[in-house]
Amino acid sequence: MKDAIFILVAVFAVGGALLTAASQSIINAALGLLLSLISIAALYIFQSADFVAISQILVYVGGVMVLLLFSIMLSSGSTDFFKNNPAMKVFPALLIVVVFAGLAIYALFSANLTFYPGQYGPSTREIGNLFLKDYILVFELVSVLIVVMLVGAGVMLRKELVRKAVASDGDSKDEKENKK
Amino acid sequence: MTSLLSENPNSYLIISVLIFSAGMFTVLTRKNILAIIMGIELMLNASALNFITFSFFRKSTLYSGHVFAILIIVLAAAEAVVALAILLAIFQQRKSVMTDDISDMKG
Amino acid sequence: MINLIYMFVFSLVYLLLLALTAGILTYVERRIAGRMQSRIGPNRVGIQGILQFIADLIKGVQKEDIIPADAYAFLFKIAPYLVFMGVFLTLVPIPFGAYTLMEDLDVGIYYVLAMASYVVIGLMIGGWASNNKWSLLGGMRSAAQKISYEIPAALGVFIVVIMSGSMNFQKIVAAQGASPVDWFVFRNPFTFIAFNLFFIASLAEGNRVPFDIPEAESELVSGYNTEYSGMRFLFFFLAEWGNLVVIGALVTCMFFGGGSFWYEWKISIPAPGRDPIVFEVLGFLWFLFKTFFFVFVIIWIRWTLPRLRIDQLMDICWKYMVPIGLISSLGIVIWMYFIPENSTIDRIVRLTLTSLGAITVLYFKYRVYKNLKITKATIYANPFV
Amino acid sequence: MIIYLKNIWETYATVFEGMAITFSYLLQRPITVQYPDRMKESVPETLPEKYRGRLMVDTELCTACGLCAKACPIDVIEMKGGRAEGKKGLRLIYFNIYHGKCMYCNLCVEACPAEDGEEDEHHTAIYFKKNFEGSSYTLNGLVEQFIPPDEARRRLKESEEIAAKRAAAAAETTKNSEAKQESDKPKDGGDV
Repeated sequence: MKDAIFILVAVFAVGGALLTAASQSIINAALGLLLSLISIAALYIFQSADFVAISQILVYVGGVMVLLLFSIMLSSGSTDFFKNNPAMKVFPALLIVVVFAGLAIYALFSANLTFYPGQYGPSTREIGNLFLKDYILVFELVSVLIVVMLVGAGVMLRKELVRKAVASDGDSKDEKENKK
Repeated sequence: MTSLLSENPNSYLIISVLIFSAGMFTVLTRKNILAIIMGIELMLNASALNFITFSFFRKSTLYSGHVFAILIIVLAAAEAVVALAILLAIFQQRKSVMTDDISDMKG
Repeated sequence: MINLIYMFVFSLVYLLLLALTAGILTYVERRIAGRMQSRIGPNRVGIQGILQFIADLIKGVQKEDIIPADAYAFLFKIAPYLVFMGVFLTLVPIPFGAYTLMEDLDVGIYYVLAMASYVVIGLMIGGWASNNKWSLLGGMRSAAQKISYEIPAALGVFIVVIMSGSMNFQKIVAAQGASPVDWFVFRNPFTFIAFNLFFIASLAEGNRVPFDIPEAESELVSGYNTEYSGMRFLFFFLAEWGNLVVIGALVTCMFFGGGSFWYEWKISIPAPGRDPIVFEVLGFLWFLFKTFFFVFVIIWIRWTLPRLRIDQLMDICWKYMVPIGLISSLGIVIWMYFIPENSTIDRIVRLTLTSLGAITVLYFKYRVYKNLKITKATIYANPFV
Repeated sequence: MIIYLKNIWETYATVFEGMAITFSYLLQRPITVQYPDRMKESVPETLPEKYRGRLMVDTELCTACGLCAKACPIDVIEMKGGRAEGKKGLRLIYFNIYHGKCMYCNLCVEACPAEDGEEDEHHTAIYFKKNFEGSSYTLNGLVEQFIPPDEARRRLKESEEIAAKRAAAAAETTKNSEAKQESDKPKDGGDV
């Protein structure tokens, strides 16, 4: 039974990722990504990583996906359909990807790693302890990064700055269209 | 090692490889910035899944893998926010989110 | 396997109960709204109109399920279910009693926050897939509002988590006691601020007045659900009223002692020598009473306050609630470091805050009587006419 | 900073006030009534004395003088009077009121000369009833015919017959009078 659910979740995870890779419509790609992200959270729960799974849903589904959907909706005029990258056709890309995947799986089976059966249990307290003891520097750096990110994103989207950039940019497309 | 797929680390690692490959394919072939961001998210997720798997199956008392997975999630969120802010700023100026249309540096 | 079937049956019962409660709440809200506006409200179907929601349901099912010609049909179809699923999943870790809960998650509150943010996706997809300007605007506003107000809500939750030392709901309830002095609202000033932050942010996340900008009927033609009809429309509504129960239950758990029924009794540890079932039932009823009291307060606020403007909404969030939340989450740490639990100062503060709360209630009663005197109205407290 | 704290205080104080007001309304009896089937007394009884409801006519009292139709500024009343056998004066042939047009100005009632001498609800032939439930599913339903169409046709025929008879009689009398006049003419003609 557990395996049946696991296979279902795995199929959703990989299928969502493939939908993102292969879909011709951007909203379908976003949906595939959503499916994949939620399924990966379920995979975390299979490995007793409840805190990470919930973080995944909170940050990815509630944050990143909403931002992505926002951007898709705000810029939907020009991005209804995907266009392929002219520098990289589908076939070479596929070749690279298949070679990479083959190598990775070959490495996985030839590396002869020793695994132990996993133990289930709550993880939140241990994660908190690690963050405040071993990884305190990383924790602080990440918080600094988040502050920088917040300020940067805020500054970048301020209306006056954008307008100024448009005004100083003599032949930006906007003005070209206006002149026409 | 049990015979259950869900308790076999290799199944998680293979899923991770497949998701990473899909993300890589997306990044390589797409022209749309949004799609490239999606591909990057997929790749980051695959690596986070790897961290969790190794943390769970290598030594169950050590939770460093979880810490790194959380760091990846946080960094991915930060990256997505900045990338989408840049994207919207570009879109307001150029009315396009295709990489080819914004390859020129000025003008 | 048996476990799985048990889970399935249990969640089905939960689902039906949530749907039933949400349905009855639509009726209750309309009756309360009627009385607050000197009207009567629905009272024709069944005894005093109690079956009104079933009539509405039957009407909703009978209606044609219209999908607009230019809508993105697949997304349009699944969006209401996504929203309803998110609200329903929020109920999973909430303890209605010591044993009456679906799953005792170790990351309870965190999970609830995650599910609340997951609902946003459903609303946005619904608004976008309708291919209607108003729906899109409603969905966008809803997403912006929910994401903004998640921060104050998370700060409020943060303070509670620091106080109780766990994100598990059972442990949070056990960290409080049965009497008002032990509740987190009146524990110290910072938890009181946390209660305010969380309650207001929950109102905003539940799209309730005064934060109902996403579905402002007068500007957006009711926002993201404009194009929906029939059963799918009802699903949005079930989600909205189900959300009321969730908010009430969360506030009860986190700040008002949950189902702790009487003094020495803590919810996860039944006192020895007592019948656990009796106390389970009593605790469940006590929990429900508190929950529905908060549901009543939310309904009451809805019929009192006008809608905010969008800039006022964002001002409240970013200029008031977030700074206050940050300061108080710093303050609670300092407080807990310097003032240990059950020290003299702690007890004095608790008693003072509790009595301040009691004084507020009494003053409120006085104000109500004064208003009644001014209007020269006779008191008619019978809920039925 | 003071303004900041004052804003917070004012928010709570005003919300408190507002909630006190709405709660006091929750404790009052609703002022709406459950029209039409759950009323303690019937609605027309509660109406004021000079309430103008539906325009009615008492066909027995009416003298078919047509003053009301002339007084009406918007042609609500469409009526015709005619002679009848065994009755002095005019009798109604048809009397239609277009309720959809009526604006309840009372001019027709003021113009009506036919009174029954009693000081009750209707002491004139045309009067306003207190009944106000006049809705109808069709536009034609708003036209009330006080004389049924068959009866109106019969009366029209009768009045035409009488008119013809009288015309004949009148023609005879005029002939006679003309003859008389002719016979008188030579007498009086000279004076004219």
